Amino acid sequence: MADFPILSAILALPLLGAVACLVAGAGTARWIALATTLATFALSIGLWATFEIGGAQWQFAENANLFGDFSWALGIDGIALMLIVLTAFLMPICIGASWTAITERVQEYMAAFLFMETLMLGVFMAQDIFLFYIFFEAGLIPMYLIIGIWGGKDRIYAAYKFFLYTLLGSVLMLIAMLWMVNHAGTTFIPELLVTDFPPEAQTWLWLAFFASFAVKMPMWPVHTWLPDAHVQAPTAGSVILAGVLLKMGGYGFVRFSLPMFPEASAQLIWVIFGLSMVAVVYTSLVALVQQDMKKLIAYSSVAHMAFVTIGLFAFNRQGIEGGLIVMLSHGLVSGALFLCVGVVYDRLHTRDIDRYGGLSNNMPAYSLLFLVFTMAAVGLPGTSGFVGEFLSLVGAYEINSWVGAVATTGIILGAAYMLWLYWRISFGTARTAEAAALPDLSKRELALLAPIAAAVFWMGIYPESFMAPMRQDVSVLLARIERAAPESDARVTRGEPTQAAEPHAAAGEGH
Amino acid sequence: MIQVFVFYLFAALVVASGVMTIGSRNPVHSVLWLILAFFNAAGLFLLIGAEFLAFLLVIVYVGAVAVLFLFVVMMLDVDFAALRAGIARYWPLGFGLAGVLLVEIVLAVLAWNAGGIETPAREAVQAADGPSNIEALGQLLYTRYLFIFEAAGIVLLVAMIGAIVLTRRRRSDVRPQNVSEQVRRRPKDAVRLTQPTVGQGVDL
Amino acid sequence: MIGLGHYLVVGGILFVLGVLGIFLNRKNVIVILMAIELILLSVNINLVAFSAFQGDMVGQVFAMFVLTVAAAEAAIGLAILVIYFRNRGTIAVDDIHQMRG
Amino acid sequence: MANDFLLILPEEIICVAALALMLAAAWAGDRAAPVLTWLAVVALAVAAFFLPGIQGTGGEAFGGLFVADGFAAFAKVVMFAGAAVSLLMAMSWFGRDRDYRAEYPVLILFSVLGMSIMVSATDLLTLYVGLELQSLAAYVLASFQRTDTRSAEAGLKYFVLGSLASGILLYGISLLYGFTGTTMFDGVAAALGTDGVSQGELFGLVFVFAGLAFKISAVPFHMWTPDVYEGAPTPVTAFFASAPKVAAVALLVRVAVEAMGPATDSWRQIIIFMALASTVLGGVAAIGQRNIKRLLAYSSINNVGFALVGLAAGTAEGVAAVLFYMTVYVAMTLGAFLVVQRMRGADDQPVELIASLGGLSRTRPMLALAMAIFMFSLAGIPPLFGFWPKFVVFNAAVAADLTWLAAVAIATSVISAFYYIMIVKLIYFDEPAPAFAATREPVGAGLILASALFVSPIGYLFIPALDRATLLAASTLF
Amino acid sequence: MIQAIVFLPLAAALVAGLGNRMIGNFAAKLVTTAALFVSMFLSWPIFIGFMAGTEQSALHPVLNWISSGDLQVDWALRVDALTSVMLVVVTTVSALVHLYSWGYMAEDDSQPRFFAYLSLFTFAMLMLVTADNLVQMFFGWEGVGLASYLLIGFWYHKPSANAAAMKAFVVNRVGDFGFSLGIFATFLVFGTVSIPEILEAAPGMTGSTIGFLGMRLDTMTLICILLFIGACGKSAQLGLHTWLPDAMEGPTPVSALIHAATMVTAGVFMVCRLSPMFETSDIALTVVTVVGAATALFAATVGTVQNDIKRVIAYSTCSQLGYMFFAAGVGAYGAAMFHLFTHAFFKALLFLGAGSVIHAMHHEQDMRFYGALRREIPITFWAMTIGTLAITGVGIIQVAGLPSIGFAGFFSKDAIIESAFASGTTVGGLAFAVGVFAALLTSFYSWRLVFLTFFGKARWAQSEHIQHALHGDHHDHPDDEDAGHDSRPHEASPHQVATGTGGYHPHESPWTMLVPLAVLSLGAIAAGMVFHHAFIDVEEGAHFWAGSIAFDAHLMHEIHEVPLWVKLSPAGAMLIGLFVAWQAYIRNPSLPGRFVAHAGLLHSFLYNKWYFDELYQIVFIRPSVWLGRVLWKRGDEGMIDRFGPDGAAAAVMAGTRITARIQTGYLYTYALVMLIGVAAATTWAMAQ
Repeated sequence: MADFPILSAILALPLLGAVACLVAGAGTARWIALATTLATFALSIGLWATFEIGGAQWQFAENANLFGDFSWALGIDGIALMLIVLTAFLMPICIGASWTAITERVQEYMAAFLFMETLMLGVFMAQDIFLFYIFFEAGLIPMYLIIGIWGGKDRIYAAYKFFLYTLLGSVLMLIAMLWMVNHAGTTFIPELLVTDFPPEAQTWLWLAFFASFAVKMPMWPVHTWLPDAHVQAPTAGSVILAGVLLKMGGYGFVRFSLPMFPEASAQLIWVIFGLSMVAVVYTSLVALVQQDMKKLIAYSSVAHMAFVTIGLFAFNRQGIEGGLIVMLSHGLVSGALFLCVGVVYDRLHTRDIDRYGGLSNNMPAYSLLFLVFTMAAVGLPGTSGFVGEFLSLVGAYEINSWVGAVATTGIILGAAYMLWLYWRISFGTARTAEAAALPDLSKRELALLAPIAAAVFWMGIYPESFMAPMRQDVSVLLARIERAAPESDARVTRGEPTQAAEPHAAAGEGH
Repeated sequence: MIQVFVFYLFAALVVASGVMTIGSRNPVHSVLWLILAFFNAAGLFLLIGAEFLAFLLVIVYVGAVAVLFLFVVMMLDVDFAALRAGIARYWPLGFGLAGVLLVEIVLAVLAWNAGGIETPAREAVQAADGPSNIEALGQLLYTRYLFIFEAAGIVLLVAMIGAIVLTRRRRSDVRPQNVSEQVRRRPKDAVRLTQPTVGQGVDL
Repeated sequence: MIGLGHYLVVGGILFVLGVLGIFLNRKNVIVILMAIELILLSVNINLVAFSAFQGDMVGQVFAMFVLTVAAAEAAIGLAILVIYFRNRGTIAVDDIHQMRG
Repeated sequence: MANDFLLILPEEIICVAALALMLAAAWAGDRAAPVLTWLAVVALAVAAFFLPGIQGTGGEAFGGLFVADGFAAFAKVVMFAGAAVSLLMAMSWFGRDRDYRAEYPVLILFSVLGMSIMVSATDLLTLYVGLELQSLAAYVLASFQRTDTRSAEAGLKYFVLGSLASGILLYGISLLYGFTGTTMFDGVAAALGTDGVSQGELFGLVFVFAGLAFKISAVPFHMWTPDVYEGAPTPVTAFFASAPKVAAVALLVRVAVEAMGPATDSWRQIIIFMALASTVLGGVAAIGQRNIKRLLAYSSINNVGFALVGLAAGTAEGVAAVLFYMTVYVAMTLGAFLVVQRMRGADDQPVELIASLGGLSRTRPMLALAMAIFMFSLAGIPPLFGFWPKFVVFNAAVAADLTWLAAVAIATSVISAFYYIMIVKLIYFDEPAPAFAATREPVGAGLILASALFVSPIGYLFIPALDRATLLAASTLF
Repeated sequence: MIQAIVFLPLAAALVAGLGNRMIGNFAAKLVTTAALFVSMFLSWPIFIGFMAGTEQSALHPVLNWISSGDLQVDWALRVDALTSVMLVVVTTVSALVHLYSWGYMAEDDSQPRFFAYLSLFTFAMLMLVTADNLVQMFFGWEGVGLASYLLIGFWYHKPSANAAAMKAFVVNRVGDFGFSLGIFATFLVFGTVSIPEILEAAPGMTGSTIGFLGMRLDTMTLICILLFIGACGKSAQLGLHTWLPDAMEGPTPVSALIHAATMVTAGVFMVCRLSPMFETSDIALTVVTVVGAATALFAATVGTVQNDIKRVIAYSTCSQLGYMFFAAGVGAYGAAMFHLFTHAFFKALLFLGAGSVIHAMHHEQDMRFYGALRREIPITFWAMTIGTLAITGVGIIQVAGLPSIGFAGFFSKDAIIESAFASGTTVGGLAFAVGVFAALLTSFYSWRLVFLTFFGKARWAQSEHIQHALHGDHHDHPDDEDAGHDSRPHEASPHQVATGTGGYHPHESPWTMLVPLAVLSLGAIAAGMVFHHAFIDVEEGAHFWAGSIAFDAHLMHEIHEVPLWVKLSPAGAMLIGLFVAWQAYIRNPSLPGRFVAHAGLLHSFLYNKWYFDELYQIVFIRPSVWLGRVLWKRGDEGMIDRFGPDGAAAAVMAGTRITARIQTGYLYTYALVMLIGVAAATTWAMAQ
C-alpha cells in the first residue's frame, strides 16, 4: 500500500467510469456508475482504515512535479480524509437516487456525476494550491450541466446564477493564490501553511479567499444562488450540492484562510461572525415561510453552514472541531433530506408542501426516516446534528457571547421550520388524493436512506470515529492560529469567593 | 525672405485645398482639390530640399492616384445630387475633439521639451559637394533598404492581385470571345445531318 | 526663417483635416479615401521635414515607401469601393450600416 | 549578405510559393484551387521547418531592419498554423456551393508574408511595410465573397478604418523618427533611454500604440472588429481571429519592449486601460449578440484584453504569458470557427444565428461537445486548457506587482463567462433547433478533434513545452 | 444493573418501533411492558438501598461520546440518591402506564408505535436522570422532548395534536436555548461539563464576573439563570408553560407519564441536581422562587375555570411544579424532590383516572358533559378521590408525639409551604403566601373536578362523542376534523335527554387499566407517610441524600419550628377550597353560571389562560412569519438578488444595450470612437 498511489487511483476511477459511461448504453451506464462509485467508496474506506491517526500530518502523499509551478501533489490529512469519505459515501447514493428518476441522456448524466466526483475528491486531496484551484473551479462545469440539463422549470436561471456567482467568488481567490505563490515561492500547500504572510497583505488575501469560500458555503448575503440551484437541480444534484459542494467552502476556510492568514482571520472575525449571526436568524426566518420543500431545506442549509463558519473561526478546539463535524453531519443530513424530497417528488412531481400531508399513513417507513433526518437537522442529541452544532456553539460562546447567544437561537428557529415542514408533509391528513395514495419506500429508496440514517446515528452517538482522525490536524491548526486568537468578551474575572473556596482551582481559568 | 513667403503660400494653399477636399460637395471637385493639395505639398518638399520626393509626389499622386480617383468617381456614375449633403450629427463633438487634438499636436511638436532635433547636419546635406538628393535616396534604397524595397514591390503586387480578384468578373450581359473554344470547334460539333421523314418535322 | 516647427504644424493641420474628413463625412466613401490620402500626405510632410532638418535621408526613404504603399492602398480601396457599389448601388456613408450592434 | 538571405529563408519560401501559386492560379484557373491550397499549406509547413531563430540560430539581417529571433520564430509558428487551418477551412467552405477561387491561398500567403515581416521587424520602416502588406491582403480577403453585400461592407469598413489606423500609426512613426532621429528600434530605445521621454516622443509613442491597437482590435480601436468578422467569409474570419491577431500582438509586444522598453512607465497605463476596457467591453457587448461570428469577434476583443494584461506586466515573464495566451487562444478560437463553419441549414446555406445552435447536443453530440469544450475553455474554466493562459497572464501581472490589475481583469472575466456558458446552455439545455445539414469533411473534423483535444485537459501536457518555448522566445526581447 | 435499567427500554423501543406491524400489537406491547417492569423491579432495590445506606453513589461509564480538548463528554450512568429517586419514579410510573395503555389504547391502530414511543421516552428520561454531565443530561432532555413531541402528536391526523406537539417542542427549545447557553457558560467558566466537577468548583467561582452580551454579570448568577431557563421550559414554568395544557392532545397515558409524573419534573430535577451551584447565587435562587411561586399561582387560577378534565389536571401539574421550584428556590431541595416524588404518584393517578373516565365516556373530555359517574365507574371514582385527597394535601399534622397521618401530598406540600416560610427571606414569605393561596385554589379545582365528574346529574347526552357512540358511528378517537357533527340531528329520545344519560352506559375500564390505578392509589396514599423521613427529615435526609443535592438540614430543622398557624394554614386553605367547590357544584350548581355572568371579564381572563397564547401569537409567531416573508421577498428577492446578481446582470445587460447602440454600423461613429481614443491618449500624455 505504501507505494501504491491510492489517491490517484481514487481520482482516476470515477474518471474512467465517466468515459465508460459516455460510450455505454443507458442501462449499462447506470451499472457502470454504480459500480464505479461503490468501488471508489470501498477505496476511500480503505483509506480511512489505513489512515494512521496521530501519524504524519499528510498521508498517502504523492508528488509528481509536472512542470514549472505546477505539480501533481496529492495528500490528505484527517480533515480531508473525512470529507473524502463523505463524498465517496454520498456518490453511490446519488447514483441510486437517479436510477429511475433520470430517463433522458442517462449516459451523459452518469458521466457528469462521475466527473464531478473526481473533481470533488480532488479538491480535498490536492496539495498543490493550483491543483486545488483547478479541481475547485472545474466542479462548476458538471454541476452547471447537471442543473441545466436535468433540472426543473427555471433551471436555466438557476444554472447561470450558480455558475456565475461561484465563478465570481473564486476568481479573486486565484489572484490571491498567485500573489501568495509569488511571495512564498512555492505552490505546495503544506509549505504555504507555514509561511507567514505580512499582516497587511493577509487582509487582502483573506478577503479574496473569503469571497470564494463565502459564496461556496454560502454565507449571507451571497447565499441566494443556493435556493435557486437546489430547487432546480435534480435530486442527486441537490444532494451533491448540499452534501459536498458547500463543504468546499468550509474546507477552504480551514485549509487556507485560517492557517495561512491567522492575523487577518482574527482581524476580520467580525465579518464572519456578523454574517453568520445574520444568516442564522435571517435564513431561518425565511425558511419558516417557504412553500417549496427544497427551498426550505436550502435555506436551512444556509443557516447550518453559518454554524460551520462560526465554529471554524472560534479560534478554539471546540469550535473548529464542531465546525468540521457540522460539515460532515450537514453533508449527510441535508443530503438525506433532499433525497427524502426526491422520493416524494418522484411520485407526485411537485415540491409544493401543500400538496402533501399525512404521509405517515401510507408511507410509514418514509416518515420514520424523514423524522430521523428532521431531528438530525434540528440538532437532536444522539444524532450527528447535535455534536457538531453543540461543539461549534460552545466554541463560539467561548470567544464571543453575542455570537454564541444569537447563533443558539438557531436551535429554536431550526426546530420551528423543520417541524413545521414535517408536520405539513407527514402529519395531518393528505391534502390531495394523490398524496394519500403514494406508495411507501421501495427497496431501492430504503437502501439509499438507511445507510445515511445509520451514519447519522453513528456520528451522533460515537463521533469519536470521525473526530479522531481530525484531532491532530486541529491541533496543528490551533498551534498555528493561536498567536492571533482574539480576546474573548466572555472572560471570567475572578473575584473574592464569598464562601471558602476549595483548593481545587476551577479549570475555567485562561479562557 | 522669399522662402518665408513661398512657404506660407504653399502652406496656406495646401491647408486650404485640404479643407476643400473634404468639404466639397462634389467628389470630382474634391479630387481636384486634392490634386492641388499635392502640388502645393510638392512645393513644400522642394522648398525643403527633397526634390525627388516632390516630383514623385506629383508623378505618382497626381499622375496616377488622383487620376485613378477621378476615373473611379466617374465610372461609378454616382448620382451626386442624390448624395445627402451635410455632416455627422455630432459634428460639434467631432470638431471639438479634432481641435483639441490639433492643439495638442501643435503644442507637442513645438514645445521646448518636445525633444532635441539635431539640425546641424542639414547644411551637410545641402552642401554642393555632397551627393544630390536623388542620388542619396538611391544609395539608401538599393543598399540598406533593399529588403524593404522588395517588400514594397510585393505590396504593389498584392494591390494588383487584390484589385483584379475583387473587380474582375464574368459579366452576364456581354458574351466574350473564347478563342480556344472557337479553335477547338469541329464540324461534327456544329453540323448535324438529318434525314427527316415526311410529316414528322425536324427535331432541332 | 522657416523652422522645422512650421512644417510640423502644416503636417499636423493636414492630419487633423484628414481625420475630420473621415468621421465628419456622411456623403460618400470616395471622399473618405481622399481624406486618407491627406493623412498620408501629412505624414510625408512630417517625414520629409524631419529628414531635411536632421540631414538624415531615412525620412525621405520612408516617405517614398509611404507614397508607394499609399498608391497600393488607393488601388485596393477603390477596388473594394467598386464592388461595394456594384452590390449596393450606393456609396453613401450613411448607407453602409448593414452590420451593426 | 548571404547570411541575411538565409535568415529570411521562410519568408523567401512563402514569397516564392505565393508567386508560384499565383502563376499557377492564373494558368490553371479555379479548378486547381484545392491543389493550390494544399500546396500553400505545404509551403507554410516548409517555411516553418526552416525557421531560424529557434535554438539560437537567428540573428539580425539587413543591417538591423529585420531580425530572426526566438520571439519571431514562436510567433511565426503560431501564425503559420493559424493560416494553414484557415486555408484548410476555406476549401470546404467555398468549395461546397460556390466557386473557390485560386487567389485565396495566394492572398493568404502574401498576408502571412506580411505578418512574418511584421513580427521580425526591428525598424519602423520594416514594421510599416510588413503591416501594410498584411493589411492590404486582409482587406481583399475580407471582401473576398464579392457578391455578398456584407462581405463587401466588411471589406470597406476594414479598409477605411484600417487606413485611418495606418495613418495614425504613421503619424506616430514620423514623430518618433523625428524626435529620436532614427527608425531603428534599438535606436529609438536608446533615445528614449537617455534623458527621459520628451513630449514629442511621447506623442509619437501614443500614436504608434493607437495604430497598433487597431490591429489587435483593442478598445477603443476595436469598432471594426464585429462588423468585419461578421461580414467576412467564415474561413477569413477565422484567419483574422488567429494569425493576424497573433502577428499584431507580437508586433505590439516587440515595439513596446524593444523600441519603447525604456519608456515602459509611459505606455503601461495605456496598455492597462486598453486591457481592462477590452475585457469589459468584449464581455458586455458580446452578450446581446445573435450572430455567432459577431459574438466571437467580441470574444476576440475580450481575449486580447487578457493578453494585454501580460504585456502590461512589462517583464519577460509577462511577454511569455502573452505568447502563451495567444497560442492557446488561437487554438480555441479556430476550434470555435471550425464548428461555426459546420453550421449549415437544411438548404446547405451557412447559418450564423446563435439560436440555431439550440439543442445541438441532441442532433450532433460530438460537435456539441467540441463546442462546449471551446466555450468553457474560452471562458477560462479549469480544467480546460483555456484556464492556463489566463493563469499565466495573471501570474505575470501579479509577479510584476500589478495585483490589482489582475484582480480587476479576472473579475471582468466573469462577464465574459456569461456568454460562453450561454452558448453551452443553448447547446445542452435548449430544445433542438433544426438540425444542421450533414457534412462529410474529414479534414475539418480532424481539425476540430485536434483543437478540442488541445484545449481539453490533455492540453496540460503541452504546458512544459509551451512554458519553455514562450520563456525562451520572450527572453530574446530582453 | 443500572445499564439494564436504562437500556432495556431502549431495546424494547427499538424492537417495537422497527418491528412495528411485522411483530404485531401483542408482541410489541409485551416486549415494552416487560422491559419496563424489569427496569422497575431493578430500580426499587437501588432506591431502597440508598434509603438503607447500603448503596453508594457510583458512576458507570458506557462509552466515550464527545471529546474535544477540554470538553470531555462521556456516556456514563451516574447512580446516587437523587438518581435513585428519579429511577423509581420514572420506571414505576412508566411501567404502570405501559400496562394501563394495554387497555386504554386497545382499539388503536398503531399500538406498536405508541409503545415504542413510550419506551423510548422512558429511556431518554432515564438517560437524563442518570446523567453525569450536562451534555448527557441535555441528551436526555432533548430525548424526552422528542418522545413528548411524538406522543403529543401521536394522533397525527388531528391538526390540534400536531400543533400541540410542535408547540411543545418549540417552546421547549426556547428553554433549551437557555440551557445550551448555560452549558456553554459552564464550560467556559469551569472548563468541564462534568456535574460533580462543576459542583465542586462552583463555590470557588462566587464573586467572579463574566462578560455576557456586553454586560458584566456575576458568573454564577448568569450560569444558574441560564440553566434555569432550560428548567422553565421543560417544567412549563410561567412564560414557557403554554405548551403543557396543549400537550393534553396526546393520549391520556402519555399525559400521565410525561406531562405529569416524569418529564415535566426534569426541570426540578435539574435544579436539585445542580443545587450546590444554585446555592452560590442568591439572585438565581430568588428568581427560581419567584418564578415558581408565580407559576403555582397562575396555573392554579387558570385551573379553576377549565372545563376539559385533562386541562384541569395539566394546570394543576403546572401549579405543582411551581411549588417544587419555589421549594428549590428557598433552598428546600429535599422538599422539592419529595414533592416531585409524591406528585408523580398522585398526579399519574389523577391522569390515569381521568383517562379511565374518558375511556368510559367515549373520549369525551369536557366535564360539562360528565356528572353522576360515581356509580357507573366506582373504582375509577375511588382512585380519583384518592388522588384528589393526595393533591389537596389531606392529612393530620403531627400533634403531641403522634406521627403525622396523611396522603402523599400532605407531607410534601406542607413541607414546601413551611420551608418557604422558614427560609425567612422576603421572597420566601411571598412564596409562602402564594403557596397557601394556591393550595386553596388547588383544593377548589380538584374538588370541582371530582364533583363535576362524579356527582350531580348526568349531562352526557349533549356530548357529541357520546352521540357518536350511541349511533354506532364508531370513532376510536376524537376527530375534530369531522365536519359532520353539527349537521347530524340529535336523535336521542326526550326521556333520555331528560335523564341526561342519553341512554349511554359507561363501563368501568378493563383490569389492565385498573391495576395501575390501584398501585398508584397505594402510592398516593402511602408515599408521603413512608418516605418523608428519608427525603426531608433533618438527619435521615442528610444521610439519604448524601450530598447528591444541597440538602439544607438547618432549613429542614427550621420547618419544625414554624408557628402552628403556618402549619395549619395549608389545611385551612384546603378546607376553604373544598367548601367553595361543594357550594358551587353540589349544593348550588347555578353558582358558577352566575359567577361567570357577574365576573365575565375575570372569567375569560382565566379561561383564556391569561391570554398568554394570544400574546405569544402577536409578539412572536406572527412577527416571525411576517419577518420571514419580508426577509424572503423584500430581503432575498427584493434587495440581495435585485441589487446583487440580478442587478449585476441588469447592469451588464444595460451595458450591452449601450454598446450595441454605440456600434451603429456607421463608419463615422467608428472613426469618432477611434478619435476619442487618440485624443484621450494624447491628452493623457500631455498631462504627464
